[in-house]
Amino acid sequence: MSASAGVRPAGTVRIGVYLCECGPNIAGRIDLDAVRDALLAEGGRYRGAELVVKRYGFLCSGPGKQFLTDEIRDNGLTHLVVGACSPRDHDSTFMGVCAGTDLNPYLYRIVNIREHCAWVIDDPSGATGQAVSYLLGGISRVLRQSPLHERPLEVNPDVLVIGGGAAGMETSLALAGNGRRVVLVERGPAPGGCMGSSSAAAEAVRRHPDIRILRESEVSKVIGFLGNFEVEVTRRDGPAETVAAGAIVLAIGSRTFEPTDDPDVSYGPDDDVVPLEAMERLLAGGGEPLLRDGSPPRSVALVHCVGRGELGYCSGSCCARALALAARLRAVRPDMEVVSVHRDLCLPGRGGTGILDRADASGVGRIRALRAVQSGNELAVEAMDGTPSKRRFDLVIPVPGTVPADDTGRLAAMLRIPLDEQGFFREMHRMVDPSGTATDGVFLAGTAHGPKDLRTALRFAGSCAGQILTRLVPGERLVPEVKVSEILEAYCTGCGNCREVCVYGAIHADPDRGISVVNEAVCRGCGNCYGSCPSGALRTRHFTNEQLLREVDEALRRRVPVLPEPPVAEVHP
Amino acid sequence: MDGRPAVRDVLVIGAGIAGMKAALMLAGPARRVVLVERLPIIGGKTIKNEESFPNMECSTCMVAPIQQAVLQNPHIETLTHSVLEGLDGAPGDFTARIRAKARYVSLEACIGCGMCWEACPVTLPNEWEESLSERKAIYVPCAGSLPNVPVIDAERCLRLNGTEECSLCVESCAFEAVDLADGDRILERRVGAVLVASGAETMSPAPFVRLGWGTLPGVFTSMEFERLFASNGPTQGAITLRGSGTVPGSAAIVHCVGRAEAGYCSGVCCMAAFKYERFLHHRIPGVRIFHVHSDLCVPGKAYQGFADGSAGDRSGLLYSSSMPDVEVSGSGDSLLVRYPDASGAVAEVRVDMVVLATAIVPDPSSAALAGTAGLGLDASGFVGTADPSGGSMETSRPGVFVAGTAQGPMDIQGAVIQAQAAAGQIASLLDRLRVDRSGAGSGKRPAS
Amino acid sequence: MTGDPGSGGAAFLLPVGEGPDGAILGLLAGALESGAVDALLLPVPLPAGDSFAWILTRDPAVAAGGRPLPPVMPVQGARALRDLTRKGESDVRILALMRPCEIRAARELAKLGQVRTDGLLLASWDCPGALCSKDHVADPDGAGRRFAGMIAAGSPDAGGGVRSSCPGCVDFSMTDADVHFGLLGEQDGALPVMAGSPAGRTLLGSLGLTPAAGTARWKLRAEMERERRETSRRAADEAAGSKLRGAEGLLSFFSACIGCRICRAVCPICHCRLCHFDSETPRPDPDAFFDGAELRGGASLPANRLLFHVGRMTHMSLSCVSCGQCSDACPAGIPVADAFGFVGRAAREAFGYEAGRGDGIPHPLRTWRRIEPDGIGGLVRDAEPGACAHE
Amino acid sequence: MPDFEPRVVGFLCNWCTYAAADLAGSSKLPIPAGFSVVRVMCSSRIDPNLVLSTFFRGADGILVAGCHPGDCHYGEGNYFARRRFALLRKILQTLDLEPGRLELRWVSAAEGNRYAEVVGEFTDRIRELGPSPLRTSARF
Repeated sequence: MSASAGVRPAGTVRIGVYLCECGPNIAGRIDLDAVRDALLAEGGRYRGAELVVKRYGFLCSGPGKQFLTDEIRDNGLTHLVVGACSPRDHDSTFMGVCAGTDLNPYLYRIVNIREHCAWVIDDPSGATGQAVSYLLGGISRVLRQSPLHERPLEVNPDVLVIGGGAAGMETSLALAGNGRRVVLVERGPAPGGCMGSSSAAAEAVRRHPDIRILRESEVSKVIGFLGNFEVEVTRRDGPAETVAAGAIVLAIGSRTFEPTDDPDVSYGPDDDVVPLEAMERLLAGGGEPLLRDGSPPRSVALVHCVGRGELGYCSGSCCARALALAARLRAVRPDMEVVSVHRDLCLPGRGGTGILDRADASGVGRIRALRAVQSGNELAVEAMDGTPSKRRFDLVIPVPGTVPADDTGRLAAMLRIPLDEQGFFREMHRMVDPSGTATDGVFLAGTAHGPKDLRTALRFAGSCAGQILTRLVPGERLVPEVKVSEILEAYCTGCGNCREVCVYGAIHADPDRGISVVNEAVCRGCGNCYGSCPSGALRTRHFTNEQLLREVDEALRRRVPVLPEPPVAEVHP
Repeated sequence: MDGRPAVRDVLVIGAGIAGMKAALMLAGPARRVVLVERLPIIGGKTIKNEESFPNMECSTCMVAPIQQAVLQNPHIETLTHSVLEGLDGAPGDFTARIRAKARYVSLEACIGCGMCWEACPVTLPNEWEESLSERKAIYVPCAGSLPNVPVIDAERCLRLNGTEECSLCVESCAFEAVDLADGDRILERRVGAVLVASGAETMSPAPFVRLGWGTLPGVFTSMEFERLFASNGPTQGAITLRGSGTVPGSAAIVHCVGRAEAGYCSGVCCMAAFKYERFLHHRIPGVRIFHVHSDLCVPGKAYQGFADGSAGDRSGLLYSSSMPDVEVSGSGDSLLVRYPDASGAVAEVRVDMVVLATAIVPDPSSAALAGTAGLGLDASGFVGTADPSGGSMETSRPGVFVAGTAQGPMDIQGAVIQAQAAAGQIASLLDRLRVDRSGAGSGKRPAS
Repeated sequence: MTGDPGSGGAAFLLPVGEGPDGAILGLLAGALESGAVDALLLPVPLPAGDSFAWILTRDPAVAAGGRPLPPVMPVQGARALRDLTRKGESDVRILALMRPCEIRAARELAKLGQVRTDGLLLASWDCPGALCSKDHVADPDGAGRRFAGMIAAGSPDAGGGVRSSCPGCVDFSMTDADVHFGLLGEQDGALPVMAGSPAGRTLLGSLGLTPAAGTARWKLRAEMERERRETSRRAADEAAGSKLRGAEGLLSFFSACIGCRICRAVCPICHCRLCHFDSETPRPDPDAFFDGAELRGGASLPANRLLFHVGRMTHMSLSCVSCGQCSDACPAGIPVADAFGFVGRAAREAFGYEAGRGDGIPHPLRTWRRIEPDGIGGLVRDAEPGACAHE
Repeated sequence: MPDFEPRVVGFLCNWCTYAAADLAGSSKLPIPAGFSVVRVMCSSRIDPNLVLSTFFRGADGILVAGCHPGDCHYGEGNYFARRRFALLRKILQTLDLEPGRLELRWVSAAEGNRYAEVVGEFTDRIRELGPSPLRTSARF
């Protein structure tokens, strides 16, 4: 389908131009009769195109829409121009009217003579003249428009989840729980992640008939788009297999910062230092904190914010974990002194303060410090007012932040998803589309998106499942945008400017033909590629230069003279 | 399977970012969504912010396309200026009773030309603008409101409150859109599930006399400050002091206002505070800014960088060892902020303007709503989820879900994530739930 | 394009003997025979004697008939390389000998996916400039003598009928080519050959040349020559600037233009299959002509004469290497390259970009920065910072 | 010339500046009669030839306006638009083709007032510059 319609042979073109009075809002400031006369006087410009010009009270009203429907039918209109308000208000309204007739909605054009003329141009003849030129622009543009047709796509409702941690399992269960078939790709021997492979969730995942687990496997290749992905999964000790899925969920999690990478932290194998996670596991397994010589520690210090300086962000959940652990340590050994060394305590949400209260109640000591330098079991602390002090603790527990999983970069490149400054996958929009990515159909669950507590991680998982359940509905087809870009092979040399600038990865190279090709199912029609193309091979349908320049030409023409008399403010109901 | 399928339609309460996102996800040829909004306009709190952290992104640009999508979606019935009055039934088959309050202006006929409010003789403080500007008795809260259709404040309208036979708005309207005989309508909708996304409030600092809000014109709440910066707000974005209208040369932002009283850290106020710092720098070159704070809470991958980026001059960070002891005194544009420093000694800073970063607290309407819908509130008065540790957004009442700040303090991102999760859980429930003859939900529940 | 003799960091001595042409041919033949490369791409005189063709050959005999230092540039070498590699590289190792501007153009085309330089060894030489093809065709021998003088002097000023873009070319010497022949460094019957890349180093190392003690003389002469050309470049830009003054200036600069668009056809950077300006897109409708006529009192036909030239600047000026092909080809004798060189330099300066460097820096329009450097930022009047996210 | 009404074309991005234009409209803020809006989906859609053609077809001034950097509805479009604009502006500058007739501005959907200001200021500046030479002579 070519983006630019040639001008049709004379006689077959009948353009209907309908002027909405919008009460006094348009009719009161623009002399619509003068406009009609001016348009009819100009009608000859359009090579035999017949012009039907009428005014009406409120075209967006029920009767107005019926009036348009009848006009399209009765006059056998080939094109429709509506002079009314902003397309942001009523473009869809009038496209809907067209859809109810034989007229292709893309052979219609709304011209905004209210917000851009009537309401803003003081002098009535000026407003009327500008309305004429906008409308002429609309008429000659609509003649350059071509009919576009929606092409719904069959979709595959099955889902591939990468990563069998808490978020991956939650996503899988939420989807499988609703009858979707899920393939769960896990690098390790079994799903579970921080929840453990014997957790209830892991058990449920293993048991679920609709969840297929690929253990010790990696995604090695991905092609396709929302609704139709083909993913190659390679087993560490086996062959690769290809999985078809409509969506992909990245739930590869994260890892913890290596404490000794923090310049303020140094310890060796001879020191009694146990990082947070190890101690959590120890206690969870019913173990007791013991020093290397087997004796019980008399004093324990938890050092918060390890690595925060290097990472440049606060992981948000470590303070709560540290204080919870501190309280548990006190419970295990009430005679043991437990001190949390921190600057800012980050305990957002209702739960946070409770954790702090419990820690305080259980007798956990707290030292607020501008800075704490750990060498072995000795802490050099700088109090908030700057006074320095040193102290030795039998046991020191560094509380490190969260960093991206090692596989992040590889998968990002494979899926054409940018990374953010912190090295995590970048979401499509930080606020209104946090679990979506630049590659539509690939979603982010859990800490693959960034550091967060377990509950938030699970809710990201829910968000992914929710979008998949509501966007990929079995039996329902996806309708991609039709005002998208296309590439004319005759003009394209495959220089790749368009591929470089496309945010959505909608354009790929066709080496055989030496050109670039648009995947219309992925393109959103922004036109960035058009702006980048030197050879004119790219056109964004409905926004080609031919079309835009017709608006320009009419805007620049010497204004047709309009009646100077003040306009009449009559309203035709 | 026995029983009949669940009613597929969904009721969403609250047309803020969470409610709108969920409604758009759920609405489709196979499912209608009834979107009930208390205010006469949709958009929620987000549209009150000119820019939102951490990207300093224009909130209107972010939300307007979503508002348009909601209003133009044929499968969403948007009921503005409406409240829920009753919710009977069980998962898969609820009957919701909704009071659509009289708007006195026809949503169909009105095109928002504004002639009526130009004509209206009654002038009142505009609550939506935190009373920093005025409105009429017939009004839209701010330029660019959606739907762009005014509402009549029945208590203050001279005609409706019986003061006099005024009908200027009626006469000024070319569309015969104003109908003073309009009355409340009670609507009944059958839905399979309900999503509560009724939002939250920022705590009023009025009780904290020590902070001087309400008595010292130079002291602003966070919401007042947001509107002050807004280009469609009362001052077109000029940051000026109440009354005097002068531009402040220095400002102190007091963190954690109401944290102790609320009993939790809202987790977003610090970020807001650093946003205000950027606002001030952008609008007032050379302005001096101080943060009076204790624990700085900037969780998440992007936030620390934003905070550091804002506080170009760290000397502006004043650590207070006890926020409840912070005091603001002074007169006119010269304010004195006193706070206990690290050693506990009283320190002070003199500024022209004070902004109070107030805690996020439950919306007053939540309690009423919870009563109506029979939902449990948590200790802080937010709508709780049945399983406080898991990912499920279902409330204590089966079939009723919650998302966004109705559930607790959070930023836009958190609200959107919860909305998407809840929408998925609702779709999942209604796809598979079957309802027995008695109408009570039964049968297999989706895994959660 | 200057710098130490190459990141490959090696210089050898090539005995000149009969003259640089023969010496270079000898080296190329050696590379071919030793199997260090599989094929050569070099200029070979055509029988008529008035021009040269790019010949790709594995046959030492054919190579021996080549003319490594041709006085003219009938076809920009980058176009030869584009033909050769556009459809994909082969595993044949090719050594191509070209002028610096030809190699720089090739590198720009590589960034635009038109040339694949991997598998290619590119050799350049200190270029004293190219003669105008017309003069050369008229009197090949005279032209040849003039060019020999230029080679000897290492400077365009030594000969007449040089392309107008050459005297102002400061990139006449290119030490980041795989191999570079430092003609300017000729001393005691030998000239320095420099490797600008590991591959170049391997090649030269395999040919049993004597390592050069140093390249001081070459550097010195190159520097002096560069200063001379810098001066002519400033003069040329001033001249162009004084002519290109506004719409009227543009019109009179191109007044002789017959709209044949040969300038685009021979431009190494204009890689489009069909030029945008030959497409229907920019052609106004009949009505628009009359509207234009109404507006201006007349309409100039064929349309878009100036739009073509300015539009082409927006397409290629960032990559323009000032090779002068456009001027050389223009049948109306318009010094097209003077205008494009002038505009291109200004544009590249603003973007802090150098066309044709092998440094992997992407084409400026294929990337962006949140906060742009002043060169770009200064051209953009942003909204006041207060309303400007990120900035 | 006193009664010269400049013909200015504004290419506005759909999501931010066109929305701001609507807001200016519903706020009834004055816009010069000679200012014509052409709507595109994103400022990155504007290619140099569209702008040049618009000049050669007789525009006295061209305003390209879109979302603030970082606000692009499509993520990065306006960053690319900014570079393309810079190149075009530089070429006009170097050729002394009155670069002041071409402007790039960021106007968000909320900035109805600012839209009216920007358009007003720009049109005034063009009014002072007078008619574009490209539309006063038949020879161009």
